Amino acid sequence: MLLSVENLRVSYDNIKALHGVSFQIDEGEIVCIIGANGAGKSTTLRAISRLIPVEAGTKMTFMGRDLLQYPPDKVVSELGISHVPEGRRLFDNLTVMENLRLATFARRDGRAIGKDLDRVSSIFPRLSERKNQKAGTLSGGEQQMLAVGRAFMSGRKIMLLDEPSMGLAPLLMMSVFDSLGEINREGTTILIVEQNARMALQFAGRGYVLENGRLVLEGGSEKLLVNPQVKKAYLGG
Amino acid sequence: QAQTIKIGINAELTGDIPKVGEGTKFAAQMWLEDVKAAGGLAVGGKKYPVELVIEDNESKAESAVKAATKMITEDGVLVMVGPQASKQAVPAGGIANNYKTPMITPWSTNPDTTKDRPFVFRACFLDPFQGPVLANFITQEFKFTKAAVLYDVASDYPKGLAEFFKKAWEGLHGPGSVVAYESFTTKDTDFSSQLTKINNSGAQVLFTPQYYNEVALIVQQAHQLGWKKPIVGSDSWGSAETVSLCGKDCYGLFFSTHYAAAGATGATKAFIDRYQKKHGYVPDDVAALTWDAMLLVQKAIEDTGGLTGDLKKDRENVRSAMGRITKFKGITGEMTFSGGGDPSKCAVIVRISDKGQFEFYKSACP
Amino acid sequence: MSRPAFVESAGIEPMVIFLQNLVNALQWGSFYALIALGYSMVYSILMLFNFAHGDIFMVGSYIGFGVSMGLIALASSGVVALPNWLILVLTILFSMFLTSFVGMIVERVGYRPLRDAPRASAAITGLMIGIILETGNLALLGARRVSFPSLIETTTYNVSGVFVTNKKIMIVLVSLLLALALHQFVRRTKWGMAMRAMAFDFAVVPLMGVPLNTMAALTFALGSALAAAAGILFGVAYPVLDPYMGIVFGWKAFVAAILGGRGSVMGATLAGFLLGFTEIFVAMIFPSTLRDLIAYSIILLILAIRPHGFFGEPYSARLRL
Amino acid sequence: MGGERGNGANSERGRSRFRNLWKPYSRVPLLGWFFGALVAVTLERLAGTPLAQFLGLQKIPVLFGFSVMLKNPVLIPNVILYTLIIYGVPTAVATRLCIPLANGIAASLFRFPMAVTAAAHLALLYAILHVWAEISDYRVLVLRLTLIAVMLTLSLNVINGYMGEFSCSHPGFMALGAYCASVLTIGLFVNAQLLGTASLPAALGPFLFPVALILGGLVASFGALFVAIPSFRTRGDYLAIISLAFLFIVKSLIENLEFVRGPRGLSGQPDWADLPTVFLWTVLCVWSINNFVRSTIGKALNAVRDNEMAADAMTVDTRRTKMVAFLFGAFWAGVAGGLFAHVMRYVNPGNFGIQNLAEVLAMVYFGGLNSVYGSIVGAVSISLLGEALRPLEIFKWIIIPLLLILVMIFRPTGLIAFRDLDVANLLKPKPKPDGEG
Amino acid sequence: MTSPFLQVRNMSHDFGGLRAVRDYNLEIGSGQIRGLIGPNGAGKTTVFNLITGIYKPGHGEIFLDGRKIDGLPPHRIASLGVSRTFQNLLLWRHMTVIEHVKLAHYSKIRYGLFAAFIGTPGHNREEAEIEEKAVRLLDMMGIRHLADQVVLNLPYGAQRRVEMARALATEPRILLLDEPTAGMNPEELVQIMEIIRRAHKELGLAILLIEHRMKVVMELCERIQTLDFGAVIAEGTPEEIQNNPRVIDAYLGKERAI
Ligand SMILES: Nc1ncnc2c1ncn2[C@@H]1O[C@H](COP(=O)(O)OP(=O)(O)OP(=O)(O)O)[C@@H](O)[C@H]1O
Ligand SMILES: Nc1ncnc2c1ncn2[C@@H]1O[C@H](COP(=O)(O)OP(=O)(O)OP(=O)(O)O)[C@@H](O)[C@H]1O
Ligand SMILES: [Mg+2]
Ligand SMILES: [Mg+2]
Repeated sequence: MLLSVENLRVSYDNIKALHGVSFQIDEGEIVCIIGANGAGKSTTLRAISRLIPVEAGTKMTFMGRDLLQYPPDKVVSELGISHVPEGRRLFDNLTVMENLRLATFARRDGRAIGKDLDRVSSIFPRLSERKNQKAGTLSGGEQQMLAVGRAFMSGRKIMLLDEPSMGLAPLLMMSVFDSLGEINREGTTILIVEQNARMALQFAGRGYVLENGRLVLEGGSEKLLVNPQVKKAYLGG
Repeated sequence: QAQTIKIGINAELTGDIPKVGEGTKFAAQMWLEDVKAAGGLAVGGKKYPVELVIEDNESKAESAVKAATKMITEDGVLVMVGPQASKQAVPAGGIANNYKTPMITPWSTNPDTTKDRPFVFRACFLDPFQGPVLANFITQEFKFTKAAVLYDVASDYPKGLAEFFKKAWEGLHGPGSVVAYESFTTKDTDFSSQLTKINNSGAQVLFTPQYYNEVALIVQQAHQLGWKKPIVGSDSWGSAETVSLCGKDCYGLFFSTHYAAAGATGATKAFIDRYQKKHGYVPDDVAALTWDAMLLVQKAIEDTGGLTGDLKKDRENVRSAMGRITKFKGITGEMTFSGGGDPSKCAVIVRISDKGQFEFYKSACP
Repeated sequence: MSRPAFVESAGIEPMVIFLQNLVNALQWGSFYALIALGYSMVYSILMLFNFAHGDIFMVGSYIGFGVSMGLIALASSGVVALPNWLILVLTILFSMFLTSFVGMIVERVGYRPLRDAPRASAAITGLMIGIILETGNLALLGARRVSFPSLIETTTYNVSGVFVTNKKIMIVLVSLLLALALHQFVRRTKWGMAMRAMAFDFAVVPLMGVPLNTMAALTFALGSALAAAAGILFGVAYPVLDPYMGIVFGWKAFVAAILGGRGSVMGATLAGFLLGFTEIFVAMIFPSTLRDLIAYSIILLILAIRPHGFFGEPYSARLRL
Repeated sequence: MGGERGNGANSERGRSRFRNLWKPYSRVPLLGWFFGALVAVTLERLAGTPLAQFLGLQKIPVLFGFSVMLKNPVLIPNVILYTLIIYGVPTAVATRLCIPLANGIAASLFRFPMAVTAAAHLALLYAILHVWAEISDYRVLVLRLTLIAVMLTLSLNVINGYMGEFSCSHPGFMALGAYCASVLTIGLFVNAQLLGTASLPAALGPFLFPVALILGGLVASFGALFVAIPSFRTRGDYLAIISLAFLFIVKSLIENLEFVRGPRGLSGQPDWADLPTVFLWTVLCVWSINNFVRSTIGKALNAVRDNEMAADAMTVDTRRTKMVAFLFGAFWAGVAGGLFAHVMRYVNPGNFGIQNLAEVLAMVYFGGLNSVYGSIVGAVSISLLGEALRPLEIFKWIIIPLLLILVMIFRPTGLIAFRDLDVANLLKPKPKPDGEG
Repeated sequence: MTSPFLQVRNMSHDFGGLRAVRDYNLEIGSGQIRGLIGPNGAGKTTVFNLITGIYKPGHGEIFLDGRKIDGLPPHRIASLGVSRTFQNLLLWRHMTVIEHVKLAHYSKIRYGLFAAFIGTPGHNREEAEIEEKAVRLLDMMGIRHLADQVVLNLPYGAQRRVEMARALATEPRILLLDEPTAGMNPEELVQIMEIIRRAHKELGLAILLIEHRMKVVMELCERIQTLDFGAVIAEGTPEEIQNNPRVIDAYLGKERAI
């Protein structure tokens, strides 16, 4: 078991966003979380990468280590958890290349960094074309590529992806998912949050359904894809 | 038990010129010690205890006005001493005059402070007096005909004095004889551009009516830019810190002031020694003037011949007593108030000796 | 009315006067540059108006005063032989070190709790910290001004009518050197990159494995160390220190840092020099009473023509305020 | 949910008793509080001095006794007792007793147009302030300057809070207004060095004083053009230094104008800025700014602040909006400056510098951005604090900044930020307690 | 259909060396729904920015109802009836939902500044009118219950709706929607589509739509343009586009994801 989350509770200024969410992820899996707007999906990811404080009673372990002991930067640099945040959050004032390089801030393995860079530009050739453009002036989809590429550079144990398909053209979306699959086959576990539930479930092996801050369903993708409840609420009829 | 006499001290303890406030406060407290030692102020055969009401005016006009109003209407002071700087003293003087409370500013040289204000006095001489004194001194002493002036435009004291000096000098040597008339702004520390101009203007002497901290910088920079001619200053140089900040660069320079610390005798010396012992440095002119102002206040109160207990009447009496003071021997010179609030008093020309002391050089009276 | 001095100069060539002013402007400008540098460090990285910077400069220069007095005492007691230049170097290094802690404390107390707040609120805390530093100094040391010890003897060289001192040369060189070093640091190193990233969006910086607090502290430490360096050089050139001396410089550095363009160390340096040059040359050409009026009008004009400073990027809608 | 009571019964009971005591007060309309306050200040007027002397205080403690307490800590209980007897108890009792009456009057006032209702409240408020201040001229002075600070803070909030620019030129606008108004009043009504002899009879003065103030405000608005026009092309930091440069330019300009006596300053303004005048102008200022920022045109300021591009795309004329904010803010700063000059009866370019800027900025951010309440609270509390802590001398300037830092840390946008001042809501009667049958 | 309502002629635009839009032409009659698709970075958003005046086109002309509008400032163009939403949600963080919608009436306000300062009766009346209109619009978007919420704290879906409500409040004649369904789940997607349809029918709007979700484009649009590298590579009805090999190559891919 790679990541285990038990009784995750989070609130934003008195508004409870998560009321005790528990789930587990094994090494090498692709797991997705689906749910409506405001269900708490992004909040879950933020809690795992320690960007927001959790409430008492929460237990999270990663590779057997207590996640709550780590500050956010160590979560990335020491545990290898990378996070593609909602809305991309690139550094608009840095160039594409600088954004990628910055993601390797805490890495010491110089040679591997070079290789990973090559890998990113082979997955997203557009990025290497634009490597000296400021990230802020990229088109929406290009930014999304950069966000994924950046996460790829920073930590490789597990990637937390918050709506990676948002704003991507169909062709590109497929290629991004293909690349994610490839990254996964190379050994990176993936936890993906998606609105586009069908797409996500087809991609993942397992899924969880989050509603109003609580997990209401879980199971293998095939099972969820045919679940009438899921079908009705998240797959568009 | 007689009622307490309250004296208000309206001082610049914080803000731009905390040093001024500090000198004011220390001098006033020393005076209070003396009074206490004497068992109070003896007026009309009775001894009255004295209390100081010290307020900080933060070097701000509105704060000075508030402080003045407070001490006059709330604390019921008999006399107010301060504020020192004209920026504060002019509006505070208006308040004092309105409430018919005597006020004496030790240091404010702006004519507006006392103008048309029967209740407002000052302990220093005015710019229209000091300017000509210096112009005459330089002319007689060095036989120069071309002078340069460097002053702070944003500060009314230096600006006023610079103007009067210029007028006096041009009166002596004809228009255009002030060959460079340069300025800077408060808190500037670099004067190289102005000094370069002055250097190249053919001036024979530089007059700079600035405060001691600026004096140090001006003199040093002038020398670094190759100026070797005399530099002359005004009473604002009269601080022990002038020499401690300026060092050897200032040796041999002249300035006009109220009193000369080195070689001082009598009361002046006693005051200086006592102050230095207590606070660790030679008092500057503010402290000395404040001391004189306190003594003037004391004399005026004593001269009333007795307090009625009615604050309004007493204030009136103190005012007229103060207006009558003649030939008062202060440590900064002899003062006479002839009707108005401005004393006529003599200036002394001081030379900074080769040991860095202020030596009496010459005296000049109106 | 005072006419331009060079018109009636007593037989001195206008060229000499111009060169003299050039030398003056170089020194004065390098001060502004040096202070703006430290300011722009914090400003362009954390996007904060660090209104406490001027006062950190003041503290740095007082610390320098203390350290140098200590070293002089040590030297004169004969325990160790310290030549004056070494005392100066040691003073600069020590004070930079000590002042960087002041900066870190300021960051910890005044800025870290306000990281999510509007930038202007942090500006107000900065302003308040500045007041506390000034008043604290006043309460602690009293109102007297102190005179910075003259560590190196002033030597004046007369190069065919133009007067140059060894101090001036040193100051110009040191500030250029520091500017260059800092520019390289911000542009080329990963710390510099992380700092620039923080300028844009600090919330996700930790996702890159960058320790946010450490970086912020480092930024402040560097900025304050630069302020201390500036403070000591200032003490060497203009040896009168008082608790309020930082205010003017703080605001001027603010002007220079922004005039240079957001996020540009080189811009800040350049703008610092420009500011110095403007003040000196305006005073040379025009009556000096009008100096501020004209100098600031020039700045206003520059910004009206180049609304984003020299090297700044246009205002971006996503920048948080 | 009554009936349930936990373990900490004691404190719980205490709390509920307090709640019971407090409960009736939730039905007090603003008018009721005004009645209470009026009773208290009248009481002080009648019985304050004897009571103070009885309690061993020499005089009525003028600003709620802070300076007495700081100077002489022994007297702290006496001052507290005094405050309770004069202010606390009478206000509480009178307010409690007049609830039905106040609600009745408020309700009947509500039938008139809003302006009438508001005017009635304001008249009462003025009466309270007047009676309170009349005890001592010091109070009057502090009150007048505080009201001016309210105007300044509010007008700066329009630019810095509502529109989100960091403008540093406010003291400059104030200076323009102060000088313009002073030149007019001194020149026309006072025999002075300025324009020779007075050209208008002094009796006309008080009538023309508003004209002088308005002209001062207009001149300040005109000056604001120099900041507003660059603001079309740039924002944020860059605009901040444009405005700072403007401040320095104004200051330097005045220093160089011999006509207004340069750094010596202008003195001798006629004493026309008395309490009612200042109060009236402050009310006008608050009223018009509040109206403006609550109207849809005014909300455009917020849109420009939060996202200018979106505002532009949504038909908002951003240039006009910026122009209005700067000119309007500057106008009131100018008027405040004119009043300031006539309260002080002296102006000097040194009054309008960086220190002044730091002070208004502090008031705005302390009170709260984007909020009329906030500006009032900020200006009043900082002004009064400054007076109350006077006896601390230097340490005052350590305590006040510390306090501000604390506020900024715990409420980064200020004490009362982003809160609309809804006059109708504020003045409405409250006949029924909330949630009671 | 008479002459086109919005017409773009030979528009090109460069960013530095990059030609983001080249020789772009567009004609929309009033009341039409058009789609604009294309790979990421094709220049779709740039086209919107050019039409709405956020950028000035380097070349070419734009006409609205026969009137040339390129070069006008954005708020003028907007008040002439061109409204839009933004791809990355540009809301006013500290304002409430209803304030967003009210403010979008800005260009229709008749009272003057002075009336706003004093709060004249005319001003009050008009404010009440604006409020009423705003509430009606919120009703239509199904977010009336959020009226007094500050947008900062709203979930993404609600924020999208606020954007759309705000765009409609300017009383446009043509609406440019930039990926209105990004980040929405299928259920919400259907709701948004319904809203777009209603806006189109009830208000008689012309709509130009950028979307990557094919379901939306194909069901809503009458005609679709496909951009690639700034140039139009295909234009036609949904069926034509779906089967256009160039579009499939550059954008859709062989196995279509919906
Ligand atoms: N910064 C915040 N402050 C206050 N409340 C927040 C904040 N961020 C999220 N919330 C609230 O927390 C709840 C969960 O939000 P979260 O962003 O995790 O939802 P989500 O499932 O990711 O939704 P979406 O699909 O829209 O991204 C929502 O009700 C949201 O309004
Ligand atoms: N301000 C700018 N400066 C430089 N390049 C820019 C700028 N704005 C856009 N670009 C570039 O122009 C191209 C078109 O961008 P645009 O945003 O129009 O794409 P798009 O079609 O909307 O893509 P997406 O579907 O990903 O949103 C992109 O390659 C982008 O990097
Ligand atoms: Mg989310
Ligand atoms: Mg786009």
